[in-house]
Amino acid sequence: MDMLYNILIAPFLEIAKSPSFFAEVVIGGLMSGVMYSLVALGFVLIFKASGVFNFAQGVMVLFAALNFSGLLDAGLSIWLAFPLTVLIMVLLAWCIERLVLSKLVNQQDIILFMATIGIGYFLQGFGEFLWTGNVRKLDVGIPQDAWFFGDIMIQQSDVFAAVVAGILVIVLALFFQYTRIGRALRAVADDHQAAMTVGIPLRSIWLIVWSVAGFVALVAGIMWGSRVGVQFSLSVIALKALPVLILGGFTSVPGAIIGGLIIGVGEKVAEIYWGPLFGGAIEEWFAYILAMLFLFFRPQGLFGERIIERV
Amino acid sequence: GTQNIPLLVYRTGPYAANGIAIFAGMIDYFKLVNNRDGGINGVKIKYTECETGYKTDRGVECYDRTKDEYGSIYSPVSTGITYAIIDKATHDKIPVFSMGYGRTSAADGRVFPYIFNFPSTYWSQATAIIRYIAKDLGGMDKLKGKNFAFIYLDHPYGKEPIPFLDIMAKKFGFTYDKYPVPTTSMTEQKSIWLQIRRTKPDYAIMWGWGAMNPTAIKEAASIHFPMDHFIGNWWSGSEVDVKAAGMLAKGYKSAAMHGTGKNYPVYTDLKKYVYDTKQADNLASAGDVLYNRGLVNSAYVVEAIRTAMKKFGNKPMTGEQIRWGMENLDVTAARIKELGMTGLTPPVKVSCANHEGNNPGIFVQQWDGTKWHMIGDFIPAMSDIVRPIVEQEAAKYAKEKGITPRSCS
Amino acid sequence: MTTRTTPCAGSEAAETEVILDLDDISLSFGGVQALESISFDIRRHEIRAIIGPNGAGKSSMLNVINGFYHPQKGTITYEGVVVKAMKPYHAATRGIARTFQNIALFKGMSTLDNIMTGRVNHMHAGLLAQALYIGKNRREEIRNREFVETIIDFLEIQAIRNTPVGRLPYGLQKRVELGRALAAEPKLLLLDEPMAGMNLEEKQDMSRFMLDINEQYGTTIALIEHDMAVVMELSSRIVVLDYGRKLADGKPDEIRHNKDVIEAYLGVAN
Amino acid sequence: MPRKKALPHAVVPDSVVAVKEDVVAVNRDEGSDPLIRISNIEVIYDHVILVIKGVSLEVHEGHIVALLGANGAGKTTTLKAVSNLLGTERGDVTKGTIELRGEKVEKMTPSDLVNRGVVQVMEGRHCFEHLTVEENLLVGAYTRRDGKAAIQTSMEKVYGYFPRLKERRKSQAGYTSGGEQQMLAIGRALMANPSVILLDEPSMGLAPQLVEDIFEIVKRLNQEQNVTFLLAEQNTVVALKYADYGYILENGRVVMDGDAASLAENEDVKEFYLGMGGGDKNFSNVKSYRRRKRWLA
Amino acid sequence: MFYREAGDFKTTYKADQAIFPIALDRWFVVTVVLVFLVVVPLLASNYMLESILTPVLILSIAAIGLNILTGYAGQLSLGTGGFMATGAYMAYKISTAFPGLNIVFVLIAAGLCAALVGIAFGVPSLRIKGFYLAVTTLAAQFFLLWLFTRVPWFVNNSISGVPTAPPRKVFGFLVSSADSDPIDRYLFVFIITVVLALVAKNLARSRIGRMWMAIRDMDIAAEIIGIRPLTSKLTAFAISSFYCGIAGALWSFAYINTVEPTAFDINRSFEILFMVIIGGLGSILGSFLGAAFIFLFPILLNVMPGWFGLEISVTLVTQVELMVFGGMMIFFLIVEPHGLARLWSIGKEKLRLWPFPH
Ligand SMILES: Nc1ncnc2c1ncn2[C@@H]1O[C@H](COP(=O)(O)OP(=O)(O)OP(=O)(O)O)[C@@H](O)[C@H]1O
Ligand SMILES: Nc1ncnc2c1ncn2[C@@H]1O[C@H](COP(=O)(O)OP(=O)(O)OP(=O)(O)O)[C@@H](O)[C@H]1O
Ligand SMILES: [Mg+2]
Ligand SMILES: [Mg+2]
Repeated sequence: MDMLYNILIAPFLEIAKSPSFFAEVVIGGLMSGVMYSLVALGFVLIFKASGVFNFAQGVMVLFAALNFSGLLDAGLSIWLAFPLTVLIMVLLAWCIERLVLSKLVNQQDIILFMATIGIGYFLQGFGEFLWTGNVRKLDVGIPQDAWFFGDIMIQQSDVFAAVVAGILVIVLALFFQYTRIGRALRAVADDHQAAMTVGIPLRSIWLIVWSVAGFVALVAGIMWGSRVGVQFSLSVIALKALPVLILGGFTSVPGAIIGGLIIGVGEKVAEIYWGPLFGGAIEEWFAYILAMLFLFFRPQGLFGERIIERV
Repeated sequence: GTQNIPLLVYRTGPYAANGIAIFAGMIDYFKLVNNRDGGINGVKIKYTECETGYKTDRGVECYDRTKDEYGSIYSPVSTGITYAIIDKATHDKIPVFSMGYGRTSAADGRVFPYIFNFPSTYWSQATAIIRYIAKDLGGMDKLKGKNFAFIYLDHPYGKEPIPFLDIMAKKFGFTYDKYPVPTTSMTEQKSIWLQIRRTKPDYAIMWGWGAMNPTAIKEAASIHFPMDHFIGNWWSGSEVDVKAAGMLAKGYKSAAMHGTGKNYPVYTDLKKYVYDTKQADNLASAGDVLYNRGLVNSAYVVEAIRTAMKKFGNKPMTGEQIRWGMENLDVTAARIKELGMTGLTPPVKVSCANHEGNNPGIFVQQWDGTKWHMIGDFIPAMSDIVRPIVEQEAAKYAKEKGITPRSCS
Repeated sequence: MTTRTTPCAGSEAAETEVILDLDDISLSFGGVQALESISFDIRRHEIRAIIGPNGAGKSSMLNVINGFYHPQKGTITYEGVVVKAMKPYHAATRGIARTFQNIALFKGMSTLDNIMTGRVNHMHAGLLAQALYIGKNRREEIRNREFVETIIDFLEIQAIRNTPVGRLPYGLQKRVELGRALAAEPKLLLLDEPMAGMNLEEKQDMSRFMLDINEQYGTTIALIEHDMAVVMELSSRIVVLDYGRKLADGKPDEIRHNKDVIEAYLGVAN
Repeated sequence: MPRKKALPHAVVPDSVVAVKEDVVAVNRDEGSDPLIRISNIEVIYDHVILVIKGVSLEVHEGHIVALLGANGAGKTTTLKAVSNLLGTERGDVTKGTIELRGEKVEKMTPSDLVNRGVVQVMEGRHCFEHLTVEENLLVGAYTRRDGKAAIQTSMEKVYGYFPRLKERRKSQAGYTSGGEQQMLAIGRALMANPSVILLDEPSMGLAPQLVEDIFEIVKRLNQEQNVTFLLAEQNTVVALKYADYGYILENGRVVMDGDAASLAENEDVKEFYLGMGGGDKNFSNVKSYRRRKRWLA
Repeated sequence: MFYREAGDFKTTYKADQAIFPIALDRWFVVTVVLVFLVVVPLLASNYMLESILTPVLILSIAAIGLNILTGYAGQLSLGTGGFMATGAYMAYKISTAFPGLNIVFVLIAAGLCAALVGIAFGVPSLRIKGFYLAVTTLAAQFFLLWLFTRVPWFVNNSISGVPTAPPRKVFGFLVSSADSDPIDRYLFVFIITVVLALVAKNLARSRIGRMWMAIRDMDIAAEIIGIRPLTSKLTAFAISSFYCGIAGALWSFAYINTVEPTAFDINRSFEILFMVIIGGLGSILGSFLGAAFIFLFPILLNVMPGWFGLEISVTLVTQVELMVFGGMMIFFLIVEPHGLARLWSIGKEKLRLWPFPH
């Protein structure tokens, strides 16, 4: 009985008791949701364009951030380091396309998935090889302080990240909506072979998409990196982006954002109001369970394309 | 022959930043001994490295791979690996020196003859930190009614002090809230700090490692938590933890088992015999907290071997002989002076029954935005409450494993 | 099983009982009305053809029969029992087997295994017996293997017994699919364009198989096929669908001369 | 075989149907280099399965060439070798060469081929399931650079060929019927405005009058726009009726080739592919165990 | 020409359905098993036995388990670590609660617990498919590990949460804990592995195996021909988790000697998945090849410079190891997406044709 009270009633009483704190939790959740979305966005791009579940996205975030901060540390100005890193990511995309994807056209999804994990390993080793495993500080002038609105605290860096993510999503959504390439990407994701027979050049398509994903990874890497330093654990955030991804739907750019917001708020609220009942750290799995329950009702996620079941 | 010593290192993976500094210190000290003294009493040290990536199974494999040729003494700098090789090493008669980490109850040398965890264990450290806080507050009685936040890595390592916090909370009348940080999302602590912002604890205590530390310190700074009321243990107080936050982390404190910086005579030798001959393992980290820890770790190992040689002769020592050396280790202040480490490391004396050493406790250091500074005096642990529990836990272990504790008298 | 003199079993079939009765079936997907008040029946032991232009709703009809689609309206009576909200595997256990228009073989498995899966509902050994491959399981495996081998012989696909079906050419895949359906020893066999992509000779083979199945095992067959020569010769009765509506229903000769059918489907050339 | 029109499905102008034989001959320029020349290729799947064993064939500009043969003879494989899709199926052309206008195709990607006007309609439809019918068609025009209006015109033309597609144009291709998907696959290929079309079993799953329609379209494109066709087809009767030249494949080898007309006269072809030899052959009283004659055992 | 099946006639279906229908294969397998059972323990060093062979065998069991789920039944899972942890923690709990219970039964019981957990986490597979399912299986991974670290009951309230595996005997031989002889431990694990591999092979060639493969290759068609998705998917989850549970228990009891959560973290799940894919989806042999490759390759890379007397820093080696490892994985996937097992069978096929190319 006590247990039930603690689970079903007490948290709500607490919410009612201090609505401003609740508001803060929700805002905090929205903000971390945005940060997840930034990573999830990269996944979506690549999945949408080729049906590849790119597990290396997390490592790409790390790799981009490593290069960027490495170049900064080497004395380059931001205005030089940034385009240079973008160039590196494009080069990376080119290598991936050349050496991996083009050789695995028309293979099962799971094979491509594995290949991206291989890419992840490689990049991780390569990144550490280039820039060592040290933690790097990344300071590109993103404000790190907080604003206080009465009781409610909002981190400036979060707001900054949200704005950047918003811009990114709008641009990408427009890109997919209004270019010929957008449609071609979906075709490629459906059927590699058929896409080739209608003359879609898989090579350049993939180059473009992976480059854009690399760019998104760089942005995510800068956001995350200036928060927690550039270090190995950046690559692990990808795990947190996964529930966001499936909740929003693998193929939807706006889904990545909405999914991120839902997951962010959900897990923060759960952790803060229910976590203590279970000894804390329920955040670790809450997002997955939330996503799982959600998928039970919508197996393709919120905005995912309907899964076609026909005989 | 040479004195072979295995090193289970990690310079890659999630904890690379920490490992790079600490193993550089360990190795540079061995080089120093070789270059300056021609080895330990003439026996050169030959070490071999095996990369574990802080992964337990890789650590076990490294142990097995190195133990036949190099198996003299292990310092894995990982609580997980330590746990996994305790039984193996005991079986193989090779000592494990888990300096300030690993299994706390191994301090009972009767049950764990091969495991050493001086100069201090997690439990001792926890009591000393509470004692420091009490001092800060102005007396043990001031602890009553206070509320603390305990932020820890959700890992065997992070959980070690919890039983002691419980005991002390009862004893001194304070309360504390637990905030586990999962190993898979060490950099995502928003909800923790939101809660801390609300509960406004009097002090925050942290048992962190790897990427968790800088994140926590940054988050604390950004919610304007008073940094001088935020105290980490000695695995949460090195340069890699605070550098990312820089000035924001100013005021943050942590426990320490040894001094910081390069201001010790031993560094003159290091410069002369190691750095200037371009043999430094990682010069950038010299003088860092973790680098110094590596130095101290190796110094103890070397002294133990020296002790053993007194009994067994100046030749390469076996694991069993080193064990004897460890158990009879007595690093006095005078000896420390000879080593050029006065102020860097406190004296310690180990005995058969007490593998934690006779002098458990902590220093406290504080970050001023650019450097760590020692503040205040050595704070002894509350051994009176720690030791009984150590013995109780060890006895429980002995019973489970069917071990008859040896007699130390 | 030598030369056949009577064209087919059609004439006798007329007198036999109804195995499946569809009454007033309607099915729509969003805006698309795939089936609109369709009623017809299939009698035991007959070969019943369903024809109609592309997109007429033929495949949907089969999907309704075996429970993959659930019609919004209408009743299905199978062997005298009204079936409702049936799951596809229920249909299979009740003796309805089928082949698919877009081949739906299990690509990673060999021909033999594919056909063996058709027999899942004829095997009952427990998990432990299967794990140890003893007793009941071993006997069952061998017994069913024998049965499957007769099908393999019958369909003349001995040579590809152990080939993964993904590697087979289209026509052979169709044949394997037929084998898989037969393995279930169905009472009612639904064939969706079994002869698409075959040349004349292969179609003749296929026809022979169907007739033999129909004759030897007494299996009722519902057949969708676009090759009119085949349909006219094999089937006893034909139902014609046209964009969801039923256009005609009757003996081949009636259909052949039905004006509506000619206009909507056959074309005058035929 | 004059057909009455006024069928609701495909409106094919009479002029197209009434092609005179001598007109056909004028277009053919036998002396010149072939458009596609396959010389003595060998194809191996999975490193070990040899399926094409030295096939040579030529397709001249403006011809309709039919590839005939039983299941598994290697028609699809040959077509895929031409369009360079074998790599994606773990197949390899290990010997011989394939040239398009004298250029080796192995150096080109499939999309290069499309840019050179070679489009393939794959066996088994391969529509983009998640795209709508209309989007499928638009993707088909991916390589075209002649503007929206021109693409729109082509689309209307395709809808004219296949009115059913127009009705279903807003639905996802994955949910259309088999025949509709086949029409879509063909329509999508036409959207690229190709000069060479590789057609793999175009008639599969299509209603009878549509089969004729399809071949009428083939003929018409061939006549009016000089589009070249290489088609694999099981429906030998129709294929030989419309083709100029035919190759018969068996077991990965060419066993016979010749003018469509002469092939149609061949006794063996008649018997095994056209079902005209050996008297009263039909489906209901085929003999159960008939000896098959094969050119190659 | 070396490898032949011609002349190896079978007159009964019984013979044709034998586990290794080709005589040469049969002899080969028997020989390999005998070598590993008799010769290897005599010749191999302790390091070889306890740090190489034992873990490889244990990982093979886990790989077989995952192969049942992913390779045979087509359900992609990233929760292997969680199921292994279930086995390990439950084995610890059961063996300390019933100290007299034979370890073999402890293993079976632990496996059954894992199977139950597997079923619970398999339920979503009825609705959720493909990568969506893969991500939701992470819920199992994270939730289970969280549970075992959070609830002290599982570790008998041990303070650190890292209890050591209790010593247990089979036929008088100590097989768990550090004091046991590496040979005994190895043989124990080896015999269990062989038995489990045989069982897996049997399941795969029986009705249930065909049901799994049917679901994998085309679930809708499978349902239409009469296969219940519910039973086939859940049995796959159950049996797979059973194997993983046993592997987890052995990992803790016969290899690292402690029951600790990090041994079963997400990286372990990925590691096992690599094994399955590099080895070959849907192949028991592949599970062994994959386990050996993935486990040994990094170690090999680490020790190899030593053989050539190269003095390369271990850090560099590890970084290179990651790069080479990643590269090798991609390389293998490109060369043969169906894994080492397929390479093996292609090799056999080539041998059969030898000296002719085709
Ligand atoms: N991916 C593949 N792997 C292995 N073998 C294959 C593969 N694809 C085709 N084959 C084999 O190649 C041979 C030729 O197949 P192909 O598909 O070219 O025949 P086809 O003439 O098009 O037959 P159909 O008329 O049935 O379409 C067949 O024996 C087939 O088994
Ligand atoms: N699941 C579905 N969702 C939406 N529309 C569907 C679905 N299934 C079928 N349809 C539509 O219903 C109509 C009938 O389809 P069906 O597959 O039954 O045709 P068919 O008679 O088999 O044609 P064909 O001869 O081309 O195979 C088609 O227009 C098709 O697009
Ligand atoms: Mg149909
Ligand atoms: Mg074909």
